[in-house]
Amino acid sequence: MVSLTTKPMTQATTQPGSSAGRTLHPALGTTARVLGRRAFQAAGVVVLVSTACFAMVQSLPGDIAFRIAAGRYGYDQVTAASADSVRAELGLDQPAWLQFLDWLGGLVSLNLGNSLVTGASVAGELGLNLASSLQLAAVALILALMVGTTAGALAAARPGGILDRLTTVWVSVTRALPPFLLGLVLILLFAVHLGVLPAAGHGEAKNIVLPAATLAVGLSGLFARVTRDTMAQIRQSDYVRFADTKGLGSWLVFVRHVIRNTGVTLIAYVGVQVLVLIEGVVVVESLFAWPGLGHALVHAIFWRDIPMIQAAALALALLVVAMNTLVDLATAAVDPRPRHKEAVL
Amino acid sequence: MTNAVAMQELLPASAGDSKRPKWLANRSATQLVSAGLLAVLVIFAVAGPLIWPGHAVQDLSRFLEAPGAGEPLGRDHLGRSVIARLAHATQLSLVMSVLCVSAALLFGSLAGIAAAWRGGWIDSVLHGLSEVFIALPALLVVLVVSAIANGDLWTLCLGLALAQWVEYFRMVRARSGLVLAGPAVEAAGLFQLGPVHVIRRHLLPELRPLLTTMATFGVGSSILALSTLGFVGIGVRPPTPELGLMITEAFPFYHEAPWMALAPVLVLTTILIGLLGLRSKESPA
Amino acid sequence: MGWQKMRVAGASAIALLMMTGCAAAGNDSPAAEQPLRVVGQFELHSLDPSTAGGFFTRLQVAETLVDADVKGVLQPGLAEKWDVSADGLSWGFTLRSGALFHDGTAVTAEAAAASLNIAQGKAGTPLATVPVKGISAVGDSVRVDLTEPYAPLPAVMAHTSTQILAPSSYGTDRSITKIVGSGPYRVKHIEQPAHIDVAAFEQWQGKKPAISEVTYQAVGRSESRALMAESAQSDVTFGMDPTSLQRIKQAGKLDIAAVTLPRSILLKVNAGHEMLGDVKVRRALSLALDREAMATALLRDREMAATQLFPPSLPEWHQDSATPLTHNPSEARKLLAEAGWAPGSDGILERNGKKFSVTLRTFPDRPELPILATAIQAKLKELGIALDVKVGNSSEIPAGHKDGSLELALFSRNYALVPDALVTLAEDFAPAGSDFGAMGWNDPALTEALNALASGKDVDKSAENRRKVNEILQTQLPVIPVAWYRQSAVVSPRVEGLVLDPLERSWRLSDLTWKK
Amino acid sequence: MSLRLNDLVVSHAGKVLVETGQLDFEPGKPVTIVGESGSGKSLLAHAIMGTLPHNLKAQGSLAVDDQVYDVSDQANRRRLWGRTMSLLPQEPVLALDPTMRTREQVAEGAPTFRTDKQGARRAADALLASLGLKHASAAFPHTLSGGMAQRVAFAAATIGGAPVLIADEPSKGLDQRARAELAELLRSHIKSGGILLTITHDLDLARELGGEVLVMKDAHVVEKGAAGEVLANPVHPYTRRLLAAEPSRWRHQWMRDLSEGTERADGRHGGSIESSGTLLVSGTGLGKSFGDQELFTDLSIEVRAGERVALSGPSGSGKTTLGNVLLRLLPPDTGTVQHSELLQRGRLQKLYQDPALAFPGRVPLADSLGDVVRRHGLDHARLEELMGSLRLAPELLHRRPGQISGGELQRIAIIRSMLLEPVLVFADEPTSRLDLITQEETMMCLMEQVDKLDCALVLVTHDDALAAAVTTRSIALGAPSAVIEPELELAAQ
Repeated sequence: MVSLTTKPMTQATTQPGSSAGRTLHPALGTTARVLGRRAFQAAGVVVLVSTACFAMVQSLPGDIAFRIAAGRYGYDQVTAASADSVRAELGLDQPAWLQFLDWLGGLVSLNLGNSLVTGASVAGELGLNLASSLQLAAVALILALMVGTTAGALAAARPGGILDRLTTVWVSVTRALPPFLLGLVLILLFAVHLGVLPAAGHGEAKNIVLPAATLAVGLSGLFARVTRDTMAQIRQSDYVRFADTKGLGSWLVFVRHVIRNTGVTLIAYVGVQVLVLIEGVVVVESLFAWPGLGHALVHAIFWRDIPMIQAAALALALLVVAMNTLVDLATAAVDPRPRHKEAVL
Repeated sequence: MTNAVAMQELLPASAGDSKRPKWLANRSATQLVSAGLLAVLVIFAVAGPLIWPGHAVQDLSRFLEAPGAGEPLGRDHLGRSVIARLAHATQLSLVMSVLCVSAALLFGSLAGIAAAWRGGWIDSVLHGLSEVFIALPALLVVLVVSAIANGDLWTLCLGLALAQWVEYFRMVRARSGLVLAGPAVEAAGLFQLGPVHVIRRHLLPELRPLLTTMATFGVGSSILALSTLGFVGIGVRPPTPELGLMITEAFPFYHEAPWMALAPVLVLTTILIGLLGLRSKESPA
Repeated sequence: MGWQKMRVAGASAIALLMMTGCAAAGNDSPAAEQPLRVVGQFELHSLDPSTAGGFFTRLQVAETLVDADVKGVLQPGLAEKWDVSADGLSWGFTLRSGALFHDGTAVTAEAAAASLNIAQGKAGTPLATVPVKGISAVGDSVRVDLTEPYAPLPAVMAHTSTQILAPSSYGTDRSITKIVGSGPYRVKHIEQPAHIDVAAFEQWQGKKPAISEVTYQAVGRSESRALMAESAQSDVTFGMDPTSLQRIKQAGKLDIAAVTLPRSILLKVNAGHEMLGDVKVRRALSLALDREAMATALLRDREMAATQLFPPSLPEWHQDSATPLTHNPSEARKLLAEAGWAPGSDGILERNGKKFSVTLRTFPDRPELPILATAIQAKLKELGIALDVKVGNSSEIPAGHKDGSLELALFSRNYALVPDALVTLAEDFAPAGSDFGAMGWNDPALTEALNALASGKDVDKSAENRRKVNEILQTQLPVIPVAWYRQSAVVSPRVEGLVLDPLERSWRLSDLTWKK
Repeated sequence: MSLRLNDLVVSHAGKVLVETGQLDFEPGKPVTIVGESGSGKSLLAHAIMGTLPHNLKAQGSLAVDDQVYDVSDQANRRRLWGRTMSLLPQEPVLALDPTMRTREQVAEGAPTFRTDKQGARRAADALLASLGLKHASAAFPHTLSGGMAQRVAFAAATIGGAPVLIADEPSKGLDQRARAELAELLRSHIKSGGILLTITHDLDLARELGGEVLVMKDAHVVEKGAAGEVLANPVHPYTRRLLAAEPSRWRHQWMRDLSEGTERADGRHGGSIESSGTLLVSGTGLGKSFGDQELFTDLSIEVRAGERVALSGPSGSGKTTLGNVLLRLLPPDTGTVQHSELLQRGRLQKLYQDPALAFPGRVPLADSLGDVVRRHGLDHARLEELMGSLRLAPELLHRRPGQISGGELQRIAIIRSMLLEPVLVFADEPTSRLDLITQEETMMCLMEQVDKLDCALVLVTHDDALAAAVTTRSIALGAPSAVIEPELELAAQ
């Protein structure tokens, strides 16, 4: 799970020799540095992940040619003859490192190659999977953020009040329910009995509501928890009490100070949750027949479709880097303090 | 003006009332209830398999038999005793998750302390390794390892541990870095107090509460990960019972034999709620 | 004063959430022009006929030269009639006149021959196993010359891999880029791997289909398919698992069409294996299986308990007179004792120091297989045989056959891939054995009977040959039958006239009509 | 404008924390309440302002002009905040929102903010400029020094035009220069006809403010009168004790009075400028910079046995950094540091500003000290003897550092450092966070031990009086901290 130990930096009274009064918004300086560092990291990740991934796939048991033939011809029409023709066609008996070099060569010219099973271009297929996964993650995230932060804020308004205890119960219940069970309950309720929403499938807008809701329930618990803790802490902070005594009125204080500072902590948290979402939705995708990245990865590994595995792993890895960059930039934009404690993922 | 200062003036530090033993003193009600729940489950996991040994014994003529005298939880679609399978499954899930969490925790913490303490090339190597694991999608690592495991328990356990060690590593490295750079350790250095003292007095007491919190979460998420593998169909090999697999098998019978699905779900949810409740109030989310 | 404001903000957020919920509901009443929604478990992974899993013949987009009715009797397809030369070496298929491809071009013999030549080059298809010298176009008929007589050629021409596509379907390197067939439906939109839309072909010669638009959606899990059927999100749902089927039957809101398939679930045995080579052991394994209990409890269909390899849906091959396979554990133990196996200290059978422990391979793509394997595992444990069940990728079975490491495998085999079961049987029980057939076993009498049938010479003795084949398989048990197969489809009451094809060749959607 | 507080009683679970009769505040006459922490002076200010913690019970009434407010209901004075009464916060750097520019935080206090934001921002810029912070109006709080933050907080508190200003411990953690500026600000509020109530433990600030002074001890006002009177020759014994605790008035046996060169009991002649002891630490050509900020360059320092040296200078001028360099805990950018081998085996010790950070936080003190005793094979009796001589109860050692007061913990730190009979002790502002009396007691404990062992002392402090009392030689560090202040002189005329 994620334990977030970022605390707003408390200033020692004697700030050793800081160059005072810089008017230029510090974020502009940091943006260039953040982008530079992340670009370097992305390049490193590309090489590291593809090598590690290729090594892992090679160590998988079972003959790759047979697996691909099963993927192509269907699971009960795969024969030794078809496997041999696949091995010859794809040159699978080449040494592993040669195949890897071919793949890397293709990568340099931005051609991810074709899927061994379907023959279609990996980029195309992966594009659809990535798009639908991101779409599902985005909708789930927005739903969770809306419900979670509102509940968290209301709970933090009265620490120890009924709403606060209610949120704590809601958090533990949502965290304890396995996602596929929650999905089944939602389908039974909304699709079968009420017939309001489609049970599974992809295509129209209505299809996204149930899978996104399944993900959002668990996630909203997490967000409520983080929002409540951070806001309760910020409400006790010196700058909120000073703002009060300036005669601002609680609504202005809430909007101008509490929300902004809570945002600083939330942003890092949301960044992490998006990654967990995209990787962890395999179950929800298979239950709702959603053509997501996790689902595609499971099939690719089952059929040993190497280019697809490599591309999917690469996409996920670059997503991790992109998400970290986004979080860094957003944090720098909201919180000008130079060195922020490293948010422990 | 700050509340803290005002309060400090009022209440000089109290040493905690001596009535209740020290470890009970500062445990909230929810923590006690959760600990109770978990204790019941552990007893069930240990005693259950002894009371109902035959989890693989089938009686196809009595498939989906309702709970009755002989079978408190009835029989599943293969006529096997659901309570026996549940007991073995709970035992397996708990043992597996505890094992893989302790492996992840041990390796992660040792690596973290080594990186923070030695610094230099060890730190960059270990940090680089953790960056790779962070970048490598955890999903891929678990899927690949469970494909290699092909149902074998120990390799599955290794896979889950591999996916989790990075969390412990990063936390321990960051937190020990802070402690080791702090004045307390500097002062200890001036007293020529060696590494044993630093670890025993400075690092462990600081890391222990955080590690226990992360560990309780780790056990919960490992059980969920194991059950997800079962759901996607690459989990443990038949006839080994596992909570996730039982829920997946019971999935189609939710209408016909609800008890078959309810039992594992109840156990799984109780374990997770118990673990969540154990977390002390002020530790992070 | 601030507190009220916060409550207002909270309430508005929740209201917004509810609104998105109901706005998405909208009205769901089926307008007449709604497309027919078909849901199945198969995903479309490539457009090539040899690997497209028969999608485009099932959706009646592409036609084969020869068609087959629900009883398996060959019917005219794209070819009106076909005849064979006296020496059985050259066949002529004369095309139906006036047939059009969906791109408007006429169906010519040259186009048909070109399609067949490409299909013949693909490995793993029935046409590849036929001894073909050449395929050419002669006037309005297609000529197929053979190197040796092969009676079931028309049946092979009914297989989906021999579907005829327009020249415009093929790309430069002869790979398929789009599907332009000649059937009653044409392809409107394909989104691989899970979504296909087809619409009625305006210039179709025959009767215009009552349902003008069909969409096919692939859904992986059988439970999800069941829930889609129950929530009226799909009109025709294939691949229903036994338990969901029973639930839907009890609910009684949806119609169920079912047909027994010429498909059996069987246990492939490595007869060359030191322990399983002994026919007594194979008979003991067969006697250990309680087929009625498994069929009733797991397949929820008592009649599916297999008494012999060929199900009743293969009338020519199914022999009512054959002695049925029974469940007799004590007889099985006696046979094992005779074969020299005695129970060891831990209850597992031992013979000169070696324990009787074997591995069974199966795969999860057909949901009932792992459950049947677990049931078999328990039954064999009662006899003292330790069975290790490995649920993996289906390709492990042919791979194990090739490198000889296979011991036992559980899978389901369709004997009517080509309308005439002989083609599959000849391949499965060839002397050298085959991936999904015998392994390390052959019987000269069986081979001789199969060759006689294949040559098609003395037609009157073919019934006798088929009885001999059945009798040898029943006694020697190179493969141990476990259960037969009944395919079912859940149909919404809005649709009428669905007849399931036992050969799984076509879904015959053009015969369906909306209920008035 | 008049403010009267009558019969205020603040209690917690029956225990009275503040009890005063009638207090009057008139414009133009500042009122300052002095006393030690725990005397309840801070609670009195919060009671007036209406920001008492929820679990405290308050009675009494507050008359603002003709409007009377019941003190027990905290919320009724919310309407007065900013317009009639405003509170200058204690830790200004913490009281500023880290994510917002200073101009915004000052502007939001302006009365016109809600309606005319631009106007409020212009007013804020003008006020900041008048306080010499023109270039800092767009800066972020983390870039401000202590003194600057104090002035921004003052601007934010007073822009609302509230006649009544309550300052709660405003000088905490400020060095002498910043405190003088602060006094200037507070006096400017009085000159403009406002009412000022200041809460402080800093007697110099009270003297500079003048007006009326109240001395509080254990929840009651023990003495009241004009500042000149009360702070020069007080009547009440506690006030006399308080004044005596000021370093400038210290008369202790261990003091080496340079001018008298008095013979000391043990006959050694103290106080010569160039002590003849062996060279313990010598740093030559030392230079260190922090980021782009250069702290000191080409500095040479020598510390000999038995010497007492002070490192003084404004906050942020690198005193602590120089100390760490001398102790070889931090490598210098340029120059070298030699240590005599006398300092081996733990005979070089350091005392920290916040003692709680110098001990492992989650381990009882007995274990921490026990480790030192075991490591060096000392006799346990030595520990008991030191505990006795520093007047500390033995069972204190069974508690964790967080569970005992700052003063007591610093004394335990002193005991720990004395266990190995050190030759040189480096004390980094050991008493800057303590009240006057506690500071005196702690310094006495330290100096008695230093004197007994005749060990060298390097004391870092920004309190010149303390430096003069304790040390014989002082090294002033660094120009006024960085470039921030010059404009202030211009504005002050």
